[in-house]
Amino acid sequence: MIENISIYELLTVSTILFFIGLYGFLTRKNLIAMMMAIELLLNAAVINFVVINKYLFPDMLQGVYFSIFIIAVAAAETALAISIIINLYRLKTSVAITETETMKY
Amino acid sequence: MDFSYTIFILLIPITTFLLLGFFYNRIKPAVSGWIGVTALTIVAGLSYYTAIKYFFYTPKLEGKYQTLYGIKMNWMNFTDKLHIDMGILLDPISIMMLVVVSTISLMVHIYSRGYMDGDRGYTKFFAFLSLFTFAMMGLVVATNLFQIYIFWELVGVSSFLLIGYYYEKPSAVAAAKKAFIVTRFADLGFLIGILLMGYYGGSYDFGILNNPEGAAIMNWASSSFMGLSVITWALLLMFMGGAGKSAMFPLHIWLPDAMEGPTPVSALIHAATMVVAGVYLVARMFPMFYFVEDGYALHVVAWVGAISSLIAAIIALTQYDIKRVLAFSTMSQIGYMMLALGVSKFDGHEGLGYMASMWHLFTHAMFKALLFLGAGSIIHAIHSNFMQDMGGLRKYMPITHITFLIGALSISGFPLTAGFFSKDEILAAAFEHNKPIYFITLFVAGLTAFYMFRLYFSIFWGKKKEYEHTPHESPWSMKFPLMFLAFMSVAAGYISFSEMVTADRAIFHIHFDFVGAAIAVSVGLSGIALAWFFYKKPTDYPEKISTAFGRFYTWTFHKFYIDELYLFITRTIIFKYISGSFAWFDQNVVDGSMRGIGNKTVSFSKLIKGLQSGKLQDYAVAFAGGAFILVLIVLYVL
Amino acid sequence: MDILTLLVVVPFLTVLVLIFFGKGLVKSRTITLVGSLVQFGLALNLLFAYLKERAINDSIMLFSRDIMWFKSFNIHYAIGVDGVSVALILLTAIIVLAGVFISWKIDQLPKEFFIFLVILAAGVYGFFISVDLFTMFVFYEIAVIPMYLLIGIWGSGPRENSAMKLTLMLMGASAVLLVGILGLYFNSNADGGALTFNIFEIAKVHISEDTQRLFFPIVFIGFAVIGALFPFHTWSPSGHASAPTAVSMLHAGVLMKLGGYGIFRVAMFLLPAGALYWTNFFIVLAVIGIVYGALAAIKQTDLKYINAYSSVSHLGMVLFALLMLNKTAWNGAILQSLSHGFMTALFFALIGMIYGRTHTRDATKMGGLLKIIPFISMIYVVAGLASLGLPGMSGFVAEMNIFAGAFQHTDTFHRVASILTVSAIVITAVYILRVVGMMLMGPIRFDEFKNLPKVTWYERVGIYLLLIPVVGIGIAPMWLSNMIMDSIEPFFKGVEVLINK
Amino acid sequence: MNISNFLVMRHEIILLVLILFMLVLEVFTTTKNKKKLINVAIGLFLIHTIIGFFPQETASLFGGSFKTYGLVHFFKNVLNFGVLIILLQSADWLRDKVAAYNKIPEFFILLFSSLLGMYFMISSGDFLMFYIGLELSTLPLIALIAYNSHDQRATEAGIKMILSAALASAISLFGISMLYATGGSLYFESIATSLHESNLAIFGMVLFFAGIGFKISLAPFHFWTADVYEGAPTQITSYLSVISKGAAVFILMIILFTVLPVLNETWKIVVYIVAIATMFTGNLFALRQQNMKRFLAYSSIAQAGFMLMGIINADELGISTVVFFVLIYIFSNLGAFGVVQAIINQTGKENMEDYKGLYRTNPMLSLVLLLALFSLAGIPPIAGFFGKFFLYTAAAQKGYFILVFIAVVNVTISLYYYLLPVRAMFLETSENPIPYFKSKNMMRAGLLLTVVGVLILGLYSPLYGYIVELSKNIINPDLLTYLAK
Repeated sequence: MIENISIYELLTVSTILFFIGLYGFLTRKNLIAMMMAIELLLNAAVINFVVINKYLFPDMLQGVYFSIFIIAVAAAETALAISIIINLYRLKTSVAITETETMKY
Repeated sequence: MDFSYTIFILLIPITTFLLLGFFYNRIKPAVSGWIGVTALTIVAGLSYYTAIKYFFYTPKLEGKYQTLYGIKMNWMNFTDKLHIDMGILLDPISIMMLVVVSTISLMVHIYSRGYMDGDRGYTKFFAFLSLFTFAMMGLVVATNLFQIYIFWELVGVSSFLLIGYYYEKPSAVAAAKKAFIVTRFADLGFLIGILLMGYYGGSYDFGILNNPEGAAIMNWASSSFMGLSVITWALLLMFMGGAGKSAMFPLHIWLPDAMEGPTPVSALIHAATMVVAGVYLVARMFPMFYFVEDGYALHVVAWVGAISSLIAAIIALTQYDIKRVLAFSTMSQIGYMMLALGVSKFDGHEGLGYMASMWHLFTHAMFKALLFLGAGSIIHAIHSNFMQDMGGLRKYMPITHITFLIGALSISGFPLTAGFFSKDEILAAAFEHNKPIYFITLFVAGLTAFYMFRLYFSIFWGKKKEYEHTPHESPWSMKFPLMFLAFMSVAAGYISFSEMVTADRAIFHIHFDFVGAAIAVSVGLSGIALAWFFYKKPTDYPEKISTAFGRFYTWTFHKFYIDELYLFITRTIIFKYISGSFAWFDQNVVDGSMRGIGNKTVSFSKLIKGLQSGKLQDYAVAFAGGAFILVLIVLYVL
Repeated sequence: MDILTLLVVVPFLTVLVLIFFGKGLVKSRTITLVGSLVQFGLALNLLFAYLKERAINDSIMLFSRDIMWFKSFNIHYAIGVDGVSVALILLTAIIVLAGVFISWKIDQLPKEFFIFLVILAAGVYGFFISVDLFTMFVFYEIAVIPMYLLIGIWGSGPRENSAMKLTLMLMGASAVLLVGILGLYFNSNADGGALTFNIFEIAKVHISEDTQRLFFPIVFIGFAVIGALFPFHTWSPSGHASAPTAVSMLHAGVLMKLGGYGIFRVAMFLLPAGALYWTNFFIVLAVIGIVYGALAAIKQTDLKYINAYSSVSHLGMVLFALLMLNKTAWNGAILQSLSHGFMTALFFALIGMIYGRTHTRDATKMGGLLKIIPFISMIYVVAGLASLGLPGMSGFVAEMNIFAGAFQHTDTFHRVASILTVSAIVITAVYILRVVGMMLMGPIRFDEFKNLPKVTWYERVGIYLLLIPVVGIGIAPMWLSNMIMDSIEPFFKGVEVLINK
Repeated sequence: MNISNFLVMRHEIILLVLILFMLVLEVFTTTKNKKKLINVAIGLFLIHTIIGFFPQETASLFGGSFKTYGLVHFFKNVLNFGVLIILLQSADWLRDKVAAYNKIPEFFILLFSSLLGMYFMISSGDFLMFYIGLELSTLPLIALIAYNSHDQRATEAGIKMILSAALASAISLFGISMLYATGGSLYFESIATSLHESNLAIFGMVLFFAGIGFKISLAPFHFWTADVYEGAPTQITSYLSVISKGAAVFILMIILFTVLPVLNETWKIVVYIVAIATMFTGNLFALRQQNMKRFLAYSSIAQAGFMLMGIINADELGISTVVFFVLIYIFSNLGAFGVVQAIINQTGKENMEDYKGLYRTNPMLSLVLLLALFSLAGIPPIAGFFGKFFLYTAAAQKGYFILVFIAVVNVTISLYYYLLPVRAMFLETSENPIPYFKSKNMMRAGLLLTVVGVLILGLYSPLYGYIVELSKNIINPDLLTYLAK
């Protein structure tokens, strides 16, 4: 319970974070940047879990545990993504999203 | 009295047909000819036996000939009370028809052995003749409307087959199709009439329908349509069928073309037997025609008959194809029979017209068959149908000449011939009941005499002609029928018909009135005289007259353009416009719309393929956007 | 195994044998011939067994048998036959047999051809014997789908497209039908009790009037498309034109009958109130189909097109008769199905033979065939006469029943419809005689047709197989029509009650 | 907590052991012996599949976050069976192609761990376990998609997959957090009772639905499907199209029915809309596909739309029909993919024109494909028909006749494009058709299994009866009574 900060501010922050992440994902042309945007999205979720746990249901730590798992999984996800992106770089010497538009219709 | 043996009258011809039909390429022509003749001889014998047995040895019920059933069995059930029977009905008219049909058919069989000699379809021809005989016999002995309709159609088919016998001649094919389709169209009316009659009369059986005290006649007024009783409509529609078969105006157009068939066929089917089926139908249903709505339908019959006989006679004046002349005279004579029925009443001597009509049917069968067979033997001799190619044939073929003359006299009502008596009764009947028709009839009698003798003189007298090979008299097989029929067409006049065939089945005695006869005879003779004057020696009067008539003559010569009218309606309007447009509509609109649905789907899928742009971020937009839109929908829209 | 199930099993056994031993034309056709002979025997045996059983047993369906299939949906493999199905089964057996003879010299992939042909037959048998809507539907689709391959592989002309159109339209219709069946299923507990697909169980239930009005057109159209109802008939001309002979025979002869049969068994029986409500609307469509099909046939020159359109007209009469809602007309409808089956199969067989000789189906390109191939031509004439309803042929019997039934309605609407229908027989005469005159009669116009091969023995067998029933029914309709009439009785009850109200 | 409890996780543990064993083996096998690993792995998995059929009682572990009961157990076996078929079908590919860049053991390791993820996902008892299972099933799969690192299309597919997967899981996590906020717990039981209908809950539910809908590839979350299916190795494509889709559908259904019944009025609307959208998208896009893999991708989208018709029933009937349909769908689709990959392995051709005249050269393959496509199109007496019919019944039972009608319209459209390959194979002929070739026994076994499956699964009714038995009482009855209040 943090002094004179209500749940609403925190949730607002997470929501803003979520939409920043979404915006970034939809607009960045660089795959690495898009991965960052994904991280923002995940962090928004993490914040949500922690805040809700802390403010609404402080007697159990489900949300906190969940957030830890999210972080861990996110790391794995990123690692995999990076490896594939590197592979793409090997083939194309570029990490632009525009390189991945050959298959369509 | 047991008449069950009459079944053989039907069985023998059909067996012959099947026999000849299935083995048509294995049986020798001569053999098949003999088979046909023998079969028909037996049939004729049976019919004569039946006639004698019925008329002279069967007791009458209170002075009336009774209705007997040779055999009667259930054929198919529509509902509990409405069913089709098959059977053999024996009463005066059916027996008379049996005699007529079997006699003429026998003669034609004998005649054909000579006439069709050497034709490659010889066996097939006899097969078809037997088929026709079977169908015609079945028609005349029908016990109910549906049976008569069934055999009616079979008769039509065998007529189709026989007209189209020379199927490699396009004109013959066309004629056959025309005959079938026109009669078929008429039969449409017949069928609807039967169905209506079956529904309102509650039965198809003649015994039930024709019973003067029966339900069908008693409450004819039960339901009406457009001011007429439905029963009357049914009768009129049935008469339409009869008019089609009997070539009454305006459904007569098929008859002249039907002359494309072999001449014996014309003699049998299109002169003596099948074409009188209409008359027979009306006679068969006479009580209904007479009692329902005070014989309204009967008046129609009378006038249709009168008009047809007049028009046919006029057209006959101008034709040159001898068979067509005879065809039109047939139409005119059948008109006589119709009008005789039309003017007839029911009881006793009042029913004179009925009797006269039947009598004329009988005599006409004889002399018209005779004339046709004579014409056949002439055509056989000089291989042409046109009187321009003929003349002075009396020296070459005496028998044909004499018999033809007898026939001509008989049809013109020359005194003491059969035609004289029967026609005289018709005139008398017309005179008693309907004056305008009487005068028409009288006038037609004159015309008949004139055109018959125009025919006669220009064939056997007139100009000497040089034939490339001299015409020779026909073989005996053809001469015998001629002589027999010639005899009949005199003798038939001395049968006392009024003691056998009457409207109410009761006997009456005809009192011969000399005034009427004298008038008729004088008219006839004047016609003959005029023809003698015109055509005995080649003169230019005919041309003068025809030019004098001018427009009217050409109209008549083209049979008043009725054919052309029909052709226009069928070919242009129905075939070209209606069915053509339907076919187009089906190919393009109906089918097109079905195909259109498919094509539209495919093209739509082409249209939306851009959605799958291959750009990951577009997908992401769709993903997030879709999710949020769903949220909005469930939260706010619904 | 019971006599009915055998009808379905034997074809599938034939298929198995074909798959394993059907190498080459001779083997495969021999196997199929044996198989279809067995079917024919079974069908005949069924007929006699039925007549014998019917004398002592007056339940609606005979030889019925009921095996639980999917318990949770209460789906049964429920079968049984009455006079109607017996007659139609016999029709199928005969046409299949004739079809084997007609396709005696099928050139490419004979084994597959016969396999699909037999599967089709199996589906048809199954459809005719099942009294459970689900089973019925399954067999219906089994019967329809082989058409695609049969037309597509062995067909002629634009075969791919016509096969696709035919399949899509028929399967689309069956999809619509499926909705109707589900509707019936979920209303089958209207009086309480379990949901069921069994026709007779559903018939006992009083489905509410509105529901009936809702589902009748769905079921009706679902079946009527394969019966060539007017706006949905367009699959039939192109389909028939492209199909190989035997397939046209089976299709026009048997498959198109499923429509009328289904309407009679399901739509009319289970939804009488709906029927009463919709009848006039569909009568209009049916009459349009009758007249329009006949008129369109006048204009065609391709023999198969002529027959396809005449089928539209003739089967329009079946629908018309069913919509007349009285026993006589229904009897006529079934008789018409039978007669049209035999007659049109005969027609297609003859067309196939003529095509095989002249290599054209354009009537205007022939002439005087009567002189060259007299047997085939004469039979063609006979078939034509049968088709225009000549007495002594099966068509007459059927049509007279239909008309007699139709004329039992006195109101003007029905009168006009009936008279239009009757008038179709004249148009029929016109287009039949037109072809006969053009193609068979007249002079021989083309020298290449001067000497065509004579008819072979197997063609003769095929022809006689089909011709004998046509004439037989035409001459002695009594036993058949009585058998059918008795079977119609119970199915007519529902409608009768409503009409009398 | 004693050892017997762990027997509850029999499937998972055995599979884990398998994975570890493969890891060890990889270390100790020389390069040229690696090919032997294929048979070893397949053999081991076969054993695992067989063991899986031993009965198992209902139980739960870790305070209810891992649950197993009859239906889950059955479904795991179904998944095993599907994977077995896939392994059989991919043996040739591994032997011929993959051996070149010796990565054979990785294939099995990754595949098995993805399957392990599926197990955890479908037997999860709370959202945490569900999330872990989901990711565990997704990530190795992505690795497999980008497996062939030399193939640029594979790489592209991998990138598309991982980015959209990450986005999907992020969004669904966001949704789960909202559900957590309103439900007050992550355990399914407690959410089911304590959740109340509120905008936040609905919001969360829809986001969660989107996340899982991504795996099932429901419109509009389906766009990755076609591209990934096309780019990935065919074996992985078939795995994606049946196993992961099937598992996702299953768990979606379980969660919607047992966890979110409170919101059922709402999610029925969502399912309704999405079902219609999915059917139409799948069918309309499939119409003009030339590449067989892409074609099958869209067809699988359309099939997913049909599955939703069972879900909308929201009752035991729905559960049984969906499970039954998934089972049949696995066989049908694997049959189709099997033929496609057999041809790709031999000739590298994957376009529809290449299939012209296939029947004349390779009748057996074409017949298998014919049966598979007919089963997908739902033509009796092939299994697919029964699956579809029961789905219709499920939807119609709750009165969704309009939906059923739309569905049958779609079936008719789908029939058109399912007939296109048939047309190419049977009706048409080409001057250079695919020449005759003889597949290896494993591939044959794989195809044979699918054929037998599509032929008998539908007709053999006891199977469906068994599923019905299993799907009883999954929806907690007293919960329903509680909701009624």
